[in-house]
Amino acid sequence: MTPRLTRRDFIKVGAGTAVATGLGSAARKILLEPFVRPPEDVLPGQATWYASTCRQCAAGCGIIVRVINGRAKKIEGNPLHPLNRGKLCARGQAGLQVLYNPDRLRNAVRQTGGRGSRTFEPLYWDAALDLLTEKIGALSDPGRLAFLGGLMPDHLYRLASLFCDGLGAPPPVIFDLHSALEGRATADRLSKAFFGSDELPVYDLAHTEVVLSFGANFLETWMSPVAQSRNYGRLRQGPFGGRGLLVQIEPRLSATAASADEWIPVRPGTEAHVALALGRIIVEERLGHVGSHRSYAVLYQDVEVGDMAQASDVSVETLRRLARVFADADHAVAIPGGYLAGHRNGLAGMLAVQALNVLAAQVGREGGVFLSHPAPASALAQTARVDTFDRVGDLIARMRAGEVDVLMVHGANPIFELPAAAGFAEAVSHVPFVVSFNSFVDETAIQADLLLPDHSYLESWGYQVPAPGADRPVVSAQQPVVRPLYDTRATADVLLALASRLGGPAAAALPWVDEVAFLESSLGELVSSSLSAFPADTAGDFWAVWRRSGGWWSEKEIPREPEVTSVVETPLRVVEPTSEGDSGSYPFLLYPYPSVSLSDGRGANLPWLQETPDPMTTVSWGTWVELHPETARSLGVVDDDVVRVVSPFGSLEAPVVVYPGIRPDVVAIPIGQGHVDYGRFAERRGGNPLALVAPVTDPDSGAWAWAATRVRLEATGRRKALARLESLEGAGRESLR
Amino acid sequence: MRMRPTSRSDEASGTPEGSSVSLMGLFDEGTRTAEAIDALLAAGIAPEQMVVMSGVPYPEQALGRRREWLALPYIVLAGAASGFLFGLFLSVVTPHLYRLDVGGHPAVGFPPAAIIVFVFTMMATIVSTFLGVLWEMNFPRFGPAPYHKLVTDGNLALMLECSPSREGEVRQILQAHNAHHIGEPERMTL
Amino acid sequence: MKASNGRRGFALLWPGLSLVLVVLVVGAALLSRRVALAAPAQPIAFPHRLHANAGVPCLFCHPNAMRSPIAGLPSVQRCMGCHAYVERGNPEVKKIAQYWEEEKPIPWARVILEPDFVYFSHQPHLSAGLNCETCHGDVASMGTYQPVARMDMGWCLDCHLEQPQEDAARLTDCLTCHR
Amino acid sequence: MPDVKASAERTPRWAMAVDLDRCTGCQACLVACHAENNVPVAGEKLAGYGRWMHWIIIDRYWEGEFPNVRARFMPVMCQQCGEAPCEPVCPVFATYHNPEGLNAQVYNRCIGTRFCGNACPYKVRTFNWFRPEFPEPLTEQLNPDVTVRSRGIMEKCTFCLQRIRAVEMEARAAGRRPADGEIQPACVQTCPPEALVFGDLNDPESRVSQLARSHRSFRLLDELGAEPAVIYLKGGETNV
Amino acid sequence: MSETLPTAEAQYDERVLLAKRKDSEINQAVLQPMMQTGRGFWGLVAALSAIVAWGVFAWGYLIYWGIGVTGKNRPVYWTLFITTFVFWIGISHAGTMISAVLRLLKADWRRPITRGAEAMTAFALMMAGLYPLIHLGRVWKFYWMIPYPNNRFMWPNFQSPLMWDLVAISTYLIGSTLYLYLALIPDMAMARDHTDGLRYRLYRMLALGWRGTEAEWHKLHRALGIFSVAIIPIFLSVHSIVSWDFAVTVQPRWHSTIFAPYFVVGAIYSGLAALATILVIVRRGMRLQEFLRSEHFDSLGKIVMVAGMFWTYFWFAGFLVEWYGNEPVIRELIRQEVSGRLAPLFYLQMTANLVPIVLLAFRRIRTTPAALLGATLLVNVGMYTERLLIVIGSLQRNDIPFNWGTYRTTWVEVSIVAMTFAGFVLLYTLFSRVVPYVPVWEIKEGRLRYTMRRIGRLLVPTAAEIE
Repeated sequence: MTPRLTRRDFIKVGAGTAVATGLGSAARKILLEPFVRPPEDVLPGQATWYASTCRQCAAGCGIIVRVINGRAKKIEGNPLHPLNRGKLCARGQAGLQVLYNPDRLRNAVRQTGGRGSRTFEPLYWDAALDLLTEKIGALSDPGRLAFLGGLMPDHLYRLASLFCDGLGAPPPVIFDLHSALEGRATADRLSKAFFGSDELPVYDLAHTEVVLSFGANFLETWMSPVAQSRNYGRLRQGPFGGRGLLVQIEPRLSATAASADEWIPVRPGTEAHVALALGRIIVEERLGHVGSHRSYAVLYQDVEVGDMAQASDVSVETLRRLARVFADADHAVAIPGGYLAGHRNGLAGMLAVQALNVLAAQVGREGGVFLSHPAPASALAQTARVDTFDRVGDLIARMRAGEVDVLMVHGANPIFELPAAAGFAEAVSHVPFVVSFNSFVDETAIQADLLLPDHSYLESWGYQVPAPGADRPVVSAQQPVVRPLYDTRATADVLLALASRLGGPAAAALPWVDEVAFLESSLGELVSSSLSAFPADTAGDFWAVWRRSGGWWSEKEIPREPEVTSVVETPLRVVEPTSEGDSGSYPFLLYPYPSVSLSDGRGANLPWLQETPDPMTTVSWGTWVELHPETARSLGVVDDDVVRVVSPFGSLEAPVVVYPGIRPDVVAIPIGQGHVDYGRFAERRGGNPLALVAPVTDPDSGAWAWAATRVRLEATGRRKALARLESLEGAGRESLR
Repeated sequence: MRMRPTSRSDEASGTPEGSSVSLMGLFDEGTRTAEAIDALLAAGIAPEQMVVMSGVPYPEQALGRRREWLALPYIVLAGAASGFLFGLFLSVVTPHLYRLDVGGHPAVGFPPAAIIVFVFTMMATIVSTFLGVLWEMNFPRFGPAPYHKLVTDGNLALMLECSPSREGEVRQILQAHNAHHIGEPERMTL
Repeated sequence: MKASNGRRGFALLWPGLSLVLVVLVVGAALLSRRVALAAPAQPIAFPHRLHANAGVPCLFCHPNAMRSPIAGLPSVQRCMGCHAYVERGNPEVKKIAQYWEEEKPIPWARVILEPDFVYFSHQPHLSAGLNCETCHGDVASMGTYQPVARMDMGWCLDCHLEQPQEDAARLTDCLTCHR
Repeated sequence: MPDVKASAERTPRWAMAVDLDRCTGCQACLVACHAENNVPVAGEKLAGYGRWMHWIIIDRYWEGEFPNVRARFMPVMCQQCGEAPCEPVCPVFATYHNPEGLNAQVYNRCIGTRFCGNACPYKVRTFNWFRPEFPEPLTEQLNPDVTVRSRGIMEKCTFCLQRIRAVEMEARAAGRRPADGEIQPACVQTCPPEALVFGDLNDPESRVSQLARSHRSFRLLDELGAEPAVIYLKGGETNV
Repeated sequence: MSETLPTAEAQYDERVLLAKRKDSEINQAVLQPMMQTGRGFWGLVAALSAIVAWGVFAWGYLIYWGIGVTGKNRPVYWTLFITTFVFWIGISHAGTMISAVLRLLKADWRRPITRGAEAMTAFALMMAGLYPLIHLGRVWKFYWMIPYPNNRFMWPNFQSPLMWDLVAISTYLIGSTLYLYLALIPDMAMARDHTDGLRYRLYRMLALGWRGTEAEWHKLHRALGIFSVAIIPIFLSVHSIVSWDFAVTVQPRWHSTIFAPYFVVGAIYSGLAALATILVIVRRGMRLQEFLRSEHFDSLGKIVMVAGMFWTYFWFAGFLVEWYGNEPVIRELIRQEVSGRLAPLFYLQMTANLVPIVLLAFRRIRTTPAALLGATLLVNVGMYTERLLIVIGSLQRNDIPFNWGTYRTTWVEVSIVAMTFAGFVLLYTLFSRVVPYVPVWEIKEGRLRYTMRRIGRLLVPTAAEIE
C-alpha cells in the first residue's frame, strides 16, 4: 500500500495478538507471530495513515484512516481535502463500525429456504457468478433486467450504466432515502431550470452576512453538512470580522434552527410564500441595491404580501424586517432546503427561494450562490444522479406487471426507505430472481435469492465527484485501507466478471480486467491536467499521488459563476401546499426528518451512532414523537407516554417528547429506526415513520412529497422511558440561577 | 476439674523449696477476711506472703492491703508516643516519598495530618493498654495455680505461706475468723 | 510476680503468630519472583549465544527497536536469509525451513509481557542512549531468552528516578506509562 | 522525587476553548471520542438509566417559549480543573494533578470508590458499571494506545493524553517543542465548525490563550473556584 | 411483651431481693439462660444464617458482574451501601456512650447494661466495616488502601476522608472489642468455674487464667479506667470523620460545617434507641427481668429523649441556614423534600424522629417495655430515613440540572443490606448464649457498694463512694 500521509510516530505496546483487552491481563500466555515475509511499508506497532473517501453519505468528504498492524483504528478528515479540510461528522467517524460490524455478510450466500426464510447457504464466488450469468443469459429480453442502486460511488454507477447499456437493459434506477430527504432530485431540477446546469449550487456561507435558510438543515444532514458546518463556523466567528446573521424558516426547530439567530415557525409548505413576500416587499419598497430590481418586478406580479403573511402564519412586520435585513446586506444568501422539496409545491417553492438570490444580486457573488464544478474529465462525467420518485414508481409498476425477471440491488434498501404504501415489497414478489450486493442483510436483501456482498467502503476502490462540490474541481479517491476482512467481492469486479462471462456486447462494453484497471482508465485524462494541486508526470506518479493525497483537485480556488436562465422573466407561481388526509380527521401534519446520527436509517446498525444522543431531544436508541406542549396537554400526555400516530396509510406507536420548538399543528418523528432486518443493533428498535407517509409526488418535479401527509394522535395510556441524556427533572434549564 | 498435686509454688515468696507450707482458707465476706489478715500480720506473716482472691473487686484498703506500683501508665504513654510518631510518618513523610499533587493542596496539609496523627495515637494507646495490662498480669497463663472455685461464688480465698512450724498457729487464726475449707490449696489448671 | 510458666505462655503466643506471618510473606514474595522470572518454552531452541558470537548485532534481527515501540522479531524470511546456506543440517534450523516451506509464522512464546495498561516504547529508551543489555541482560550468553529482571513498576522507577531533576519530574509522572 | 513546581514555567498547561457561538451540536466530537478512547457503548437500557459512558456530552438548554423559543448547545467534558475537587478525595491517588495541569486518571490504580464522581461538580466522570462489551470483531477497532478499562473503575476525558504524548515524543525526537495547534484531541480534530481549540495556556501567544482573554470567555461553575482548564466563549456576540 | 413493670413498692422489693441474693444464685441466674438453647433459638439462628448466606451470594454476584447490578448510576454514585454504613456506625456509638461515659460519671445504673451495649458497638462496627469493601468497584484491590512499603513507591493518600475512615473505624473496632473483652475476663473465670466440657475449655481460654487476686482486680480497674477515657475521643472522631466523607465535597447539601456534630448527635440518638430496643428484647428472651429493671429503662429512655432533643436542635440549625441561604440547588432539594418526590421520606423522617421524643417524656412509656420498644424502633426508622435523604436524596441533585438523576434499588443491594442486619442479630444472639449478658462481677461490685437503708417506711439503697 501507499506511504504514510502524515509522518507521526505512534506508540503501541504488544503485537497484533496482544491488543489491549482489559486490565491485569499479564497472566495470559501470548504468542508473537512475526511475518513470514515482511511487507515493505508496514512497521509493526507503527500507525500508517491511508487516504480515502467517506461513503457514509453522498457528500463525499475526504478521510484518512489510521492503520496499525493491518487493522483500521480511527477515521479522521483528510486535512488536504478541499471539501472538508480535515473535518468529519459523527457518521463519518463511525465508519469503522461498518468495517468491523459483527453482522456483516461474510461471503456469497444463497437463500435456500425461499425469500425471507433467513436460511442461507454459502456459495463459492465462481458458483455464484455462474448462477447469475446463467440467470442473465436466460433472459428472454435484456429489458427484463433491472438494476436498482442506492448510494453508489460514481465509478460503480458508471460501470453499472455501461453494463446495462451493453446488455441493452434500461439504465440503473437510483433511489436513496437520504437524497430524497435532501430534495436532491428537485435540487437538480432547480439547477437545470435556474442555471441551465446539471450541477448543484453551492451557497457561500463563509463569506456572507445574512443567511435565510428555508427548511435547509445544512448543519445536520442536508447536502454536504461538514463543509457547510465549517463555513458556518466562519460565518459566526470567522477571520472576516462581523458576525453573520442566520434566520431559519421551518415549522420545526431543527438543530440548525437552534444555532440560528432567529427561527420563524412558518406554516408547513408555505416557506415559499415567505420568500415570495420578501421578494415582493423588496421590489415594492425598492430596498437594497439601487436599480437592481425593477427588471425583476415581473417575478412578483401575482404576489400579495397580505395573503402570503396570512397563509404562512408570519406577520407582515416580520416579513418587512426580514426583507430589509436581506436586501440591505452586501452579502446575503437564501437557501432552498430539502424540506421544501418534501411538499407537493416543492419545485415552485425552491424556485421562489432561489429567485431571492437573483433579486438581491447575489448570484456568482462572494457570499452568494455559486455552482459546483462538473467532473474535470469526460470519463468521470457520468456521476450517480438520484432518480425521482416517479422513475422508482415506474420500476415498481414494471416489477408488479412481471416485466422484470432479474433485479439487481446495490446499496439500496427500498423496502425500508420507500413508503410502505408504495408497495415495493409486494412488487418484489413478482420478480423471479433478485440479487443483492448489500453487505448487510437488510429488509431488501432478505427478499433476495442471491446475496453477493460488496466490500465495505474501507476495503474498496473508487472515486467520487462531490456534489455539491467544493470551491474548486475535485475528484475524491477511494482506496482499500485494509485488506478485505472476509470473502466479500467488489461489485465492480463482479460486474466485470459477469460481462466477460456473458461475452458479446456486454464484454465489449466492459473491457477492463478488474476494478483498478477500470479506475486507471477512467482517471487517465487527469494525469496531464495542468490544474492539479499535485503535479504528476507519468500515469504511475499520478496513481501514487492520487492515492497518497486522497484524490485529485485543482491547486487554487476556482469559483464557478452561474448564468441565470430566462426563468427569471416569467412570474413566479404561488402554489398552495396540499396534503394527504383531510384536516378534519387528521388534524396534524407529519414532519418526518432524518436523524442527525442515523441519517435515513443506514446508520442504525452502528452502536456508536445508536448511542449518540439526538442533539435536540438528547434521546438515543429509539424513536419518539415530538409534540408541542399545547398539543401534548390537550392530548393529556407527558414525556415518555406512548402515543399512536395514525395516518390514512398506516400507524406507528412511540413515546412522546414534549418539544417546545415545534408548531402546535405539526407532529415530528425522526427517521432511522424501525428496522426489521439490519443486524443486532438495529433490529426491533423504534418505528419507521415512512409507514405513515403517502406515496405522492410533486407534479412539477416528480419528486416524492414525503412531508405532505396528515396524521392524528391517540394516547395509548402506556409509558416507555426513552434513553435520554438530559434529566427530565432538569427541564432543560442551564442553571437554577 | 482435674487437680494436679505439685509441690512447686508459683506464688513463692522466696522461701526455699520444701521449707514452707502454703495454706488457703475461704471466707464468706470481706470484714472477717480483713480481720483475719490483720491478725496474721500481727502474727508476723509478711504481707507479700498473703494473697486474697475474690469474685468481686474489693478495694485494697478494704482488706488493709497496700497498693502496688504499676508499669501500665508508662507502657501506655510509650504506646501513645509510638502511635503518634507512626501517624506523623504516614501523614507527613510518605506524601514526600512519591510526590503527587491533588486538588491544589500542599503535599502535607495540617487538617488531614492532624486527623491521621490523632487516630493513630489513639489506636496505639488502646492497643498498648490492652497488651500492657496483660503483660502486667502475666496473662495468658494456663498453668496449674492454687485456686478455689468457690471464689467466684462469692467467697474470699486467703492464701498464705508460712514455715511448717507455724502452720498450726496460722490455722487457728483462720478458724478464729471462721474461715472454712482451710488446708493445702488445690492447684488447678486454669 | 514473675512466674516463669505464665511468661512462657505469654512469650510463645505473639512471637509465634508473627513468625508464621513473616514466613508467609517471604514465601509469597519468593514464589511471585519465581513466577515472574520463569521463561516459557519456545518452538525453536534459538541460541542467542551462537548468533551473538557470530557477530550478529541485536538490531539485525530486532530492527524496529530504533524507530518503533516494539523491537520486533525477525521474519522467517530474515532467518532463511542466512539459514538457506548456513547450518542447514541442524535439526532446529530444519524446523525453520519447514515453517518457511509451509509459509507459516513461527509461534514464538512471549517472554516479557507488560500488562495492557503499561505503555512502553523501545525507541525513546534507545535514543536516550541505553543499550539492549541494560534491561535485557547479557543476552549474548544465553540460549533461548531468560528474563533477568521482573520488569515491574519499581524496576522502571529505579531508573527513572535517577534521571536529572527536570526529566525525573516528567519521567516519574504516572501518565508517562499509564494512559 | 518529581517536584512539580520546579519546572512549572517550562511545562505547558493544556487547556481547551469551546466557542459556543460556533458549536452546532452535531455530536461529531462525541463519536470521535468514542473511537479514539475505546469508550464502550452502554446500550439502551443502561444509557436510559444514566449509565452512558460518553467522555464529552453536549448539553442542550431551552430558552423562552414558543414561538420565540431558542435552544443552545454546550459541550461539556472533563474540565481538567487546576484545583480539582475530585483529586484529594481519592484514597489511592488514582486521580491526581499532573505537571502539565492535566487531571490524571490512572485506571490501573483505581479501586472504584466513586468518591471522585461525587466530588466532581460537573459530573463528567463516568464509571464502568459492567465489563465493557465489544462483540467480535469490533475489538479490532480498539485504539492500542489507550487502555481498555475493566469493570469497577472510573474514567473520564483525558484531553486525549495519548495524542499529546505522541506529538511531544515526535517533537522531542526532533529537538523542538510542539507547535501551537499541532496537538489536537480527537474532538478538536474533527469538530466541523471548529468550535473547539486546544493549546497551552502557559504560552500567551497560543490561540487558546488569546481566546481565554476574549471578553466572551467564561468558565463553567466558576464560582466554585475549581480553576477549570476548559474556557467557554459566549454565543451571540462577535469577538472583535 | 405487654407486661408492665411492677409498682414502686414492688420494685424496691425486687431490689431488696437482688440485694439478698447470694453470689452463687446470681451466677446461676445469669448462666442458666445461656445454657439452654431451645428449638426456637436454633430456628432463629437458622433463619438468620440463611439470610446471611443469601447476602453473601448477592455480594459474590456483585463482585462477579460489577457494581452495575446495584441501582447506582450517574450522578447517584453512592446509595444504600453507604447509607447503611452510616447507620451502623451510628448504632455503634451507644456502647461507648453507655459504658465509657457512664463509667466515668460513676452512673451506677449502667452496670447491668454495659456489656449488652459494648457488644452492640462491636458487632455494629463489624457490619459497618463490611460496606467500604462491598461498595468498592474492584474490591480485590482494597489492600491498596493499606499503608505498606511496596515496589511501586506508592502510599495511600492520607488527604482522602476514606483513609481517615479506614483508620478511624479500625481503631474504634479494635478499641471497642478489646474494651468488651477486658471487662469480660472475670466473668469468663466465673463461667469457667461453673461449666465443663466444651464450654469449660472455651471459657478457660478466654479467662486467660484469671483468679481474682487483688493485684489482678487492681490492674483491671486501671486498664478499664484508661480505656474509658481513651475511647471517648475516638468515638467522637469516628462519626465526625464519616460525616466528612460527605462534607468535604462541593456537593450541595453535603458541603456543610455542622455535619460532624450533627452526625455524632444523630449517632448517639439512634445508638441509644437501638440499645433500648435490644435490651427490651433480650430481657424478655433471656428472662433477665431481675437485672434489667424499670430504673434502667427509665434512665435509658431519658437519655434517648435528651439525645433526640439535641438531634432536633442540630437538624434545625442546619435546615434553617440552608433555607435562609436560599441557594438555588438547595432550594430545589428542600422543595423535593417538602413537596417533591422525597416528601414521603422526609415526613417519615421527621415524624419518626420527633414523636418518640414526646413519647419518652412520659415515665409510663419509658417503663413499659412494649411502648419503649415501639418508640425506640421508630427512632431508628427515622434515623435510617435521615441517612437515605442525606446520601441518596442529595446526590440526585447538583449544580447542573442537565445532570440530575434518579435512583431505583435492586435485589442485590437490598439482599446485602439485609445480610448485615441479619448478621448483626445473629452475632448478637450467639454472643448472648456464649457470654454472660449482664456483667456479673460489675453487678456484684455494685451490690457490694450498696446497702439498703430504711428511711421512714421506705427501703432506700445507698451507695458507698469508695475507690
